[in-house]
Amino acid sequence: MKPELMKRMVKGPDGLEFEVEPLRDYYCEAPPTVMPAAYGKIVEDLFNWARSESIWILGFGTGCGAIEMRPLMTPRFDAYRYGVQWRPTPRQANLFIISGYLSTKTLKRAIRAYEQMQNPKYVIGLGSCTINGGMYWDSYNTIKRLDDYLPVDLYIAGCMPRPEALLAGFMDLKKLIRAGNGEGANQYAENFAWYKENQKRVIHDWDMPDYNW
Amino acid sequence: MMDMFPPDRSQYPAKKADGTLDIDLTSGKYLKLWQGPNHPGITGNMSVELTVCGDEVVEGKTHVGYLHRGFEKLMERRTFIQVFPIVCRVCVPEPDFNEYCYAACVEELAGIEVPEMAQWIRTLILEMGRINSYMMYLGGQAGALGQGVIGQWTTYARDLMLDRFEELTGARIYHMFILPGGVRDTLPEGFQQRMEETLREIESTLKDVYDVMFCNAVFKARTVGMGVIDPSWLEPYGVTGPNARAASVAKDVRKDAPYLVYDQLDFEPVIGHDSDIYTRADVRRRDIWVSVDLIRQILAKMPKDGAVMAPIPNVLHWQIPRGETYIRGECSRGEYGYYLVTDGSGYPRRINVRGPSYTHAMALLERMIVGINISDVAALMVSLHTYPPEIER
Amino acid sequence: MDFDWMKIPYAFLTVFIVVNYGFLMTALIQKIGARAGRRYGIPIWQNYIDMIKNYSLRSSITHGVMFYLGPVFRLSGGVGLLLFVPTIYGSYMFSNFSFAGDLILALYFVFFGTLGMALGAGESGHPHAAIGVSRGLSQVSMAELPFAMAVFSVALQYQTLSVTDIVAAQQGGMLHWTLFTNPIAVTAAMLSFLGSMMRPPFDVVIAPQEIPIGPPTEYHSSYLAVMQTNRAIFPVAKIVIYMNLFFGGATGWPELFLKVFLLYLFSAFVGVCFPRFRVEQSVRWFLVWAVPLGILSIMVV
Amino acid sequence: MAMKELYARLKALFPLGELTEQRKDLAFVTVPAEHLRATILHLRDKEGFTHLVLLTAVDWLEEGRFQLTYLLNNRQRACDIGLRVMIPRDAATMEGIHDIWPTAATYQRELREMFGIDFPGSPRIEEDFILEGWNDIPPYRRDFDTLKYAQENYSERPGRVTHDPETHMRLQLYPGSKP
Repeated sequence: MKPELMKRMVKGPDGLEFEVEPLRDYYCEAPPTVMPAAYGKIVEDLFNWARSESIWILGFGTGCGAIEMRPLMTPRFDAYRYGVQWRPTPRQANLFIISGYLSTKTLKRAIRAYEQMQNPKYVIGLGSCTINGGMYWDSYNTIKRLDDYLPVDLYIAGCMPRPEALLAGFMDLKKLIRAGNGEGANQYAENFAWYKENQKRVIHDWDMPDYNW
Repeated sequence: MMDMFPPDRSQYPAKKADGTLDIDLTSGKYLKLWQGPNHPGITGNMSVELTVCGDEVVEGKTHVGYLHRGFEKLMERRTFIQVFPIVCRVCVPEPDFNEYCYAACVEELAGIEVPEMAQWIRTLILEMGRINSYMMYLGGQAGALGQGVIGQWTTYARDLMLDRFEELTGARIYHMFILPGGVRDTLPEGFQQRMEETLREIESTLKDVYDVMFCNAVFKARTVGMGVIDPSWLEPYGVTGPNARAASVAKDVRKDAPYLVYDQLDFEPVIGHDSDIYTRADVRRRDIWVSVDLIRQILAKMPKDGAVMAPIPNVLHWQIPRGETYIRGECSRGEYGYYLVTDGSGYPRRINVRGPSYTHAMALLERMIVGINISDVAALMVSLHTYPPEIER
Repeated sequence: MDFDWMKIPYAFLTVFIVVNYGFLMTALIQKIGARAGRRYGIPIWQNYIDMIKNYSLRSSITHGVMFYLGPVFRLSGGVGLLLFVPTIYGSYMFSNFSFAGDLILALYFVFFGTLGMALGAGESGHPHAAIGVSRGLSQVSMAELPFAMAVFSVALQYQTLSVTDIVAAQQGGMLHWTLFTNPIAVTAAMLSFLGSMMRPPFDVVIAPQEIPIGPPTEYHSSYLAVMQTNRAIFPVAKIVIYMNLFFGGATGWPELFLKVFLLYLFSAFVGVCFPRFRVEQSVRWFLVWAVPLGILSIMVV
Repeated sequence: MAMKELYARLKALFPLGELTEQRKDLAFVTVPAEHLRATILHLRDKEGFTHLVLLTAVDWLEEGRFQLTYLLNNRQRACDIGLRVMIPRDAATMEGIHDIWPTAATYQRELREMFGIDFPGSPRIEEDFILEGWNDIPPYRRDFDTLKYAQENYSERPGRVTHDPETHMRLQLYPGSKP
């Protein structure tokens, strides 16, 4: 655990000492709750349509798949036409693309980024290595199946998938959301204990709160 | 020797002469800021732990390992031909150098003579990959300073080059084309003129980039005189490639120790003199012109036909006698090398990948980042042209 | 004088028209910027969808009272700016609550949103937000200086503090515009206009590659939607002021739309092809170029 | 032969092992651990081998030794020399050269983490470099089985089949053939 995360006494600018325990003080670790759908079917359908038409990706390239993200956003395959945009901060993002294998070190960061996104949120597993390990099936540092640790809505197979495959994946994700099946966040909240157990089995030095908003 | 370069905070945590901490985080004077891994201004999936005082960075630690897959371990578990598909995964934007270096290592230890045609095609592929990597760099360098349009143009040009890769090798990113003994296939019909069209497109893109980016007053204001690599750091920090060439040292493996067919090609390494961000970017821009010219030369000089694959033993029982060797090549970021040790069995005993980013992004970056403005961290990182996957493999 | 209650629904009508126009116009500007990058760009109605999406997000977390109030301040800044200047000259419906001294009020409202944003983002406690706020305040205050000077010189020129009178004085042919009667002030004001539009080279406040993405880092779902609405209103309102002061106002909605679009396009064109200044560089730039022009304009008048 | 002359000059100064000439511009020579520092300084200052190409280790499990390879490059003469240093495998420790090449500290951190070779006094040697919260023997050692570790720690998705390459290829090429 890093020293700045230890419980310590801090001397304020006004001279009086107070105790700081970063893991408790800096985060709110209230566990996630299942958020019910909106008021009526019609309203929810409208909302789902809006969600499906404006997908904001979290700009976090976790693996080699990130290399095909750039052509996706540039003249050849212009994903902006479909309402897909980058957001640099997880607070404003709806879609988390796990672009390739996840080493355990990155898995920790990915979990935190995912938990800071707002409900409803979606996860796309990109590449064979997120499905069953792919090329790295016998590696000691990468996870083998992503859906043990995060609720995955969609997988895009291939090593690595072409931008056309990504666009097709976005289209399928839109169908999912419009049908009202993009409930990954609620699924995460329901099976919270199970996900946490899986995550902690892999991440050996767990130096963050169980859930950080 | 360490105190030759003050201020140097590589002795973490830095201590004053009286033993107290040089940077006292509890004093409230400093702020710890993590740039990355989830950060648009970082090159790939790595992170820099900045300690800032006001707007000035007083300490930077590079943290890598987010992309570690244990390649060097996985290679030890695979036969020599099974290694070949995974080596290219080591470095994503320019995978061909892994294939070439590994293939050359195996050929040298196994005593395989590569046909000449294969040599030429290998050189062609390496130069194409170099252009791709530089194109991504130009876009990243401009994007790090908020000039997004350059990234759009260069990525488009890169897409065209990826099309040539696709018709040559069948894949966009991971080509798996250069395998021990030669290359998989010869050039397809009409490849020359299609490549010529692509090169023309790239040249026009480069002209636009020069006008909009390199002649831009604001770009100059941000980059000229910023992030200078002192020439006395080159050897201690193992700086190679364009970073060294921008410091007026003509370090280019293609010239120093010609490999493949570079001794039959006619080119001059590009030299810059100011060694700041602007010069590094300019050296790489002019290096693209050199690569374009090299590709034209290769297509003109290469033999019309010939074997592209030397006979190799049955790959299922392929055993290589005990030995060790090191093969290096000049990739777009510097010296790229493979160190292969065999022990007479059917599996490599040890493979070590020497990526240029290994020295640039760790020791050199931590050294250079001290004392610069926090706005320039992203520009500085990009200007070193580092790719995390080859640091941690 | 007794207050004319009928102005209130008319004012709401103005806000409604301006919001829709703002959404469409920003989307159009984005498309034009995308064309510079050889892209097709977003659909023209994308902003509406984004806003519905953000309002429809289920969860939203807060960091305190000021965190709520930040976007509200920003929005009220935009709306207030719009409501206290005559949007359409000579029209009873759309001259809103303009009164004798509204120029001063407008100057205040231009800055109001930024201050509220700074308070709110500061409470979010994100270091990037804090850095962005410090950068933003220093840069915006620097950019406002030449604008204030230009406004003073215009006020001196026309000997009034009422926007309506200033517009009235500019009627009758292009050559009566301040653009031609007091070009130095207009130049200074347009330079500061560049600085306050949060586009390159002056977008270091929200620079995504350095401090993603500055003050709004922590803002999400409904907060973000409120700020998006303001992002549609505020530029239009600000441009309306510029238009009234320097470009002869507008006598009808089509003229207003055209002028606002052209003025916005001006900043967009500059923004597309420039990297961004560091904050001290931009401050220095304003000090060297814009402020002397502002002073000069006051001297001349 | 340049390498032979160089080897002769070095041999006069230090007790070196035999020379393995891989190519005409690449040779490997074994150096006793206690003479490594002097050899490197001599090569760098007198012979112009100023560029540290790489520093890595090879695990000779059967012989119970680690081989440290210091590869130095001389750009003017365009030749490389690799210094092999054999150190015992148990309680492996070695003197750092981070004061000769600051960038060597990074290599030493990696070796410490991946092979468990200690370099006392090397900066940040204690910190995690690549792995995080590693709780097993250093992964690059030969006796660490990555497949076993992966199967124990990470849940496999059912359905992955592995063929013995020989039989698989034979059945592909000659269906129904007997071994």
